[in-house]
Amino acid sequence: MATEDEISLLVIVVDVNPIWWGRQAQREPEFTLSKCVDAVMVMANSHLVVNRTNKLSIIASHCQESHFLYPSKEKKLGDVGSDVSSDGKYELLSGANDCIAQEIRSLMARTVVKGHLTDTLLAGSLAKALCYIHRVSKELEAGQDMKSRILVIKAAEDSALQYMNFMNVIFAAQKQNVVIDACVLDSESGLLQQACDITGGLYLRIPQKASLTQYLLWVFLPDADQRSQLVLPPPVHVDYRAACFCHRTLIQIGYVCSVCLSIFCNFSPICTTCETAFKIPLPQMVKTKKKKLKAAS
Amino acid sequence: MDEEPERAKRWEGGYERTWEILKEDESGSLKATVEDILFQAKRKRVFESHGQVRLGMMRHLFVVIDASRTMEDQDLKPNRLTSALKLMEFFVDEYFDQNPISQIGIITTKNKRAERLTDLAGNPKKHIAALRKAVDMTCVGEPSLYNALNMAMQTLKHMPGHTSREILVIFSSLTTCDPANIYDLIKTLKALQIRVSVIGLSAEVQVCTVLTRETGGNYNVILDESHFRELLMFHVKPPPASSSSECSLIRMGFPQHMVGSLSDQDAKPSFSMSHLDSSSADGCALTLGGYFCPQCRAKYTELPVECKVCGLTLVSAPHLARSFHHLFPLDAFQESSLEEYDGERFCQGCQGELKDKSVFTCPACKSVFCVECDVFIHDTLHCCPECIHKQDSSGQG
Amino acid sequence: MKLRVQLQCKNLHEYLKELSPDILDRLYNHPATCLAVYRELMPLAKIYVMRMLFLDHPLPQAAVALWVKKDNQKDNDQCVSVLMGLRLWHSQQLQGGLQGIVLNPVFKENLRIALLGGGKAWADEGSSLGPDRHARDVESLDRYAMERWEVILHFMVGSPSAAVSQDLAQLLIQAGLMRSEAGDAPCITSAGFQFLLLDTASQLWYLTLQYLNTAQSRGMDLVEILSFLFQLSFSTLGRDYSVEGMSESLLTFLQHLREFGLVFQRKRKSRRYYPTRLAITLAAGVAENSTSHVNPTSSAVGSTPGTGDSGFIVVETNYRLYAYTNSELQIALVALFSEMLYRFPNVVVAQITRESVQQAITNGITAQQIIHFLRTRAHPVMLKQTPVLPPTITDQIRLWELEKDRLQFTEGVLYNQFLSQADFEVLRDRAQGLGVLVWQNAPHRVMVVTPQGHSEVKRFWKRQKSHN
Amino acid sequence: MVNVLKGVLVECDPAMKQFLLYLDETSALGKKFIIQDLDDTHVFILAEVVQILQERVGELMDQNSFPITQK
Repeated sequence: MATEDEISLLVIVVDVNPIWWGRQAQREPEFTLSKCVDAVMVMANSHLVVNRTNKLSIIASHCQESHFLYPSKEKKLGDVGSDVSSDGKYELLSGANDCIAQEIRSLMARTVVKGHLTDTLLAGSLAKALCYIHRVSKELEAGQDMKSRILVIKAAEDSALQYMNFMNVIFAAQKQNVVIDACVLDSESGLLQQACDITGGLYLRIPQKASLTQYLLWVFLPDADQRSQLVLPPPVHVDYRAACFCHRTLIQIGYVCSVCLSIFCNFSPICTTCETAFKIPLPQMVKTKKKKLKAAS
Repeated sequence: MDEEPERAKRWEGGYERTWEILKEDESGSLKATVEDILFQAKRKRVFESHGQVRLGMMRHLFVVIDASRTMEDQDLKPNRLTSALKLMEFFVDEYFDQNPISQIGIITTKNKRAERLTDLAGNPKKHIAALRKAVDMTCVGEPSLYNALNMAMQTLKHMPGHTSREILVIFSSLTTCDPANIYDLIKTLKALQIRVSVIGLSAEVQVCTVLTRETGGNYNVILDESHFRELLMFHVKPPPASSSSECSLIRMGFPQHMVGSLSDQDAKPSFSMSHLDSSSADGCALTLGGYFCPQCRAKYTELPVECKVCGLTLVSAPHLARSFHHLFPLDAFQESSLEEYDGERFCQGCQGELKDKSVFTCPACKSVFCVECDVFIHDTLHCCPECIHKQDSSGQG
Repeated sequence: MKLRVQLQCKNLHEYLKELSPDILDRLYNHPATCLAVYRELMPLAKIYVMRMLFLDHPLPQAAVALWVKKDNQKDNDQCVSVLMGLRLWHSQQLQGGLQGIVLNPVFKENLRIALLGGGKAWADEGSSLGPDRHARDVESLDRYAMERWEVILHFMVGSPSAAVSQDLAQLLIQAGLMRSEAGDAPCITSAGFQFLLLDTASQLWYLTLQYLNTAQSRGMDLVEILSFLFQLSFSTLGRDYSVEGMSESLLTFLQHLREFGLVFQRKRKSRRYYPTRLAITLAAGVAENSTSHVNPTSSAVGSTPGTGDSGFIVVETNYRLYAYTNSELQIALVALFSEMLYRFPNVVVAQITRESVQQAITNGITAQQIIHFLRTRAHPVMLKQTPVLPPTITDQIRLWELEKDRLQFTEGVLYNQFLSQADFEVLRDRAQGLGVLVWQNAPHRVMVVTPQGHSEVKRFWKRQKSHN
Repeated sequence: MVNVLKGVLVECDPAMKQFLLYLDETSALGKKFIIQDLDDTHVFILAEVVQILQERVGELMDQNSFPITQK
């Protein structure tokens, strides 16, 4: 009769980018979006049964919007009408699963893909997830604790345009003590690597998509306390090199504008971001450096 | 007290009748007004962000902590010193969170002398350790504002022109014991563009008023501990850069983190350069991995740091990204009453039902948010969750 | 000669461990039981089960041991022994002679069903009956459950208005919570007092365990009612279920549950029933079901379910206690260990004194139980501070209990005046071997044995003497 | 020769033992009741006095305690 006062909230963000999944269906017909959603549901159900106090939310990250699959805002689970369990599944789970299936169907049917909008809006989904976590934590009663984490199931490529928002979200998560985990289906994601590294989550690119369910249950189901006991995949090597604002190439040594912190790979007399003119030519700057050194020593 | 030193003193104004805010409704209940006050309190925390002003992003800040006898006063619990040091720990954490490429140094003043607690440096751990140790410090004698400011100035004047030079004084005493004319020093500080701000723990002092007015800083006197905290937090945000400050491009290194594994033949354990001068034995561990300076291959275990060998500032990209939200602040959301709003009754952020009497609309994407999300988005997230979705389509479409 | 009886409350795990393997295996035939058993496992064991849930082949034991870090090997061993003890894991010989492990196939099958669906439905849903004209909402169910439960507690403290069925009264007596002198109305025992101070979930679980212990003597099938109980605990609050297809003994069981307040049935012959919050918290001991974040009515997170008061006691460092309640029962409970000062319509003021606490301790209540009572029923205002109760109060209550413990009595037989050290040692070692030695002092050649062991030791000594 | 005596073993703190010795010496319970003084924390006593002894100890505690609260 152990009373676990601590609530564990898991927010799963699923990348449902229609372009990527469309291509995927052609590449590997045996692993489609519906297979992936099935795996996510198994993960979600497993999380819900681990403890009675566990909470769940699932967000679909599309290229036009971020949609809450569960809990759905239209339908309240209190008044489950007709959709009762018809087989041996735990009622609560079948209610949740029906809700998820229904929502994702309506989402995919509703959205029409316009040619040029192909990036998954992951940063937006994460931002919403953080808002949701923030609200749930505000609604707790006195004396209750909550641990929250976000699991991202990522399919499509990173979008460089989201860099700034993505970083903001990561730092907000770090401040709120929210762990971000990432399960990457396709190409490595530099942004998620940084997110996991900064918030202390797990990053894993799975070699076999078909065994997604097993990867989720083995690696991502245990919460932070249990992870300290288990042997898990080692942390990945995170690339913290900066990309310059002018050519978007990764650089090791660069020039940073003292006013707006824009990064450039070459010296230029004027900052293209904030339009500040730099008065001091290079040699003089080296001199100030020396001075600084002297002062420090 | 900042811009108008001639303002009427508080006791000269009319007596504030705080209880008159409370109003009973028909049934004699105070619930409505109490809820209103709570709502206002929630809202208040959203700071007004100053639009596109140039900010001093690279800051060099000296904090002067008064350690004179008056710090033993118990009007803050358990006493002024302990309370101030505790808040300082929090301040240092926040400061480096918001100003990742800035530096801080701490000076104490007591017994007519100034003492350097920590040097100007960019590693929060060292400062916090020093602050923790300082709790046992005895508070004796009078402070010396002159000596403390002078000591800070000696270091700050060598800092490069593009950085913001600041001094923050936590001043508890009502007196100062100075070896020379402090007004001369104020002139020098002004000439060096060092901004001095003061947080007073007792009462307003004329010399501080002049000091802050001349150097362009703020002067506030605390009301209680929570106000003290609020005033300190005000200094976490980078200040607007003075118009005459220099701008420059700074050369920086973005070292990669190398994870050496024992199986790797090339990997050799090495000392971290930053530990060479630290006397503590535990810091001098041989490690395989670390950050290597792209210019001279010196190794460091932590970023940000200034390379001891070639003087290059080493940072990681997230460090720079952490300050972006100061540069591109999110516009304040427009408040409107719930009755006037006719749309889906759900907050776009947290999906919760809109129940409070006000809703907040993002001016850019016209999405609606609840109070909690409004505060959270502006204080922590720094970007509008809906704009991320819309921005993309408008940017490309 | 210990004067107190400690109320023992086993958890589900301990209870299951004592069941016979045969019953255990049959229990795992129902998805609800599997789910309940799974949920009560320790966190690491839950992971172990999950990792093996979708594996069809046995795993080598050595591989499982590698799942945890070296420092946590102890946790691993503990997990393995728990899982083996519950027969969730079976050992199997692998090809090549390695020791392998496989998840109990019945358990695996049913846990998969619970998670993913398949199989047949747990119970007929009420929907087959059509909508209920007398449908109940969650609030009225809560109220109902609370009323029923309080009747039982009232009956225990002897309130004249409370009456319970013969079966229930019998159960309370069998559980040792009440005692009945021939012909007289039953009265409460010291174990009963301790019982009253438990939180509702623990009370319920304790009583259920007692019920289960006597179930077989009532001619009920343990597996059947346990499965039903777990099934109830996973049902949805506010929904109706049908009694269709239930056996005769289950229907009797349902009537008992109705009396406990675990289910609501409008009439005895009604074809549908509603589980209450009490039933749902039964197997978990935690108040909340996970749908709460969309269900505003069930906001009473973490409160003691069924009592209606989410926490009403404020204790101050000056030993004053304010109980914001108008429930006679709660006031009576508070009065068990405190001195009532004033009574108002919605609050009573009491004083915790040495006399009142010692009175309670003489009644068989422990300091720990009093503190637990105060903590679990603490007012939300109190919950905001840490620790919840002022340390002065908790320390003092414990000290008052220790006062009673300054003398410890053990009945025994003293052996002294041994002629030689060797004689003493022989006899002492013998007593020790028999496990009857209470105390000994070698330099003084004195020892004390229990009265039960005395005759055996004496006989040994006689033999020993005749030998020499 | 081994001597065998029936009774009750009392385990207590040294201060409490002194109190027991005092009761014994003054025959406060009407008679001597300590069969053997074993060590600092143990004495062996007559079984019949256990009840009355507990009452006396309770009285001692009552005398030593003062009301910590005022009403």
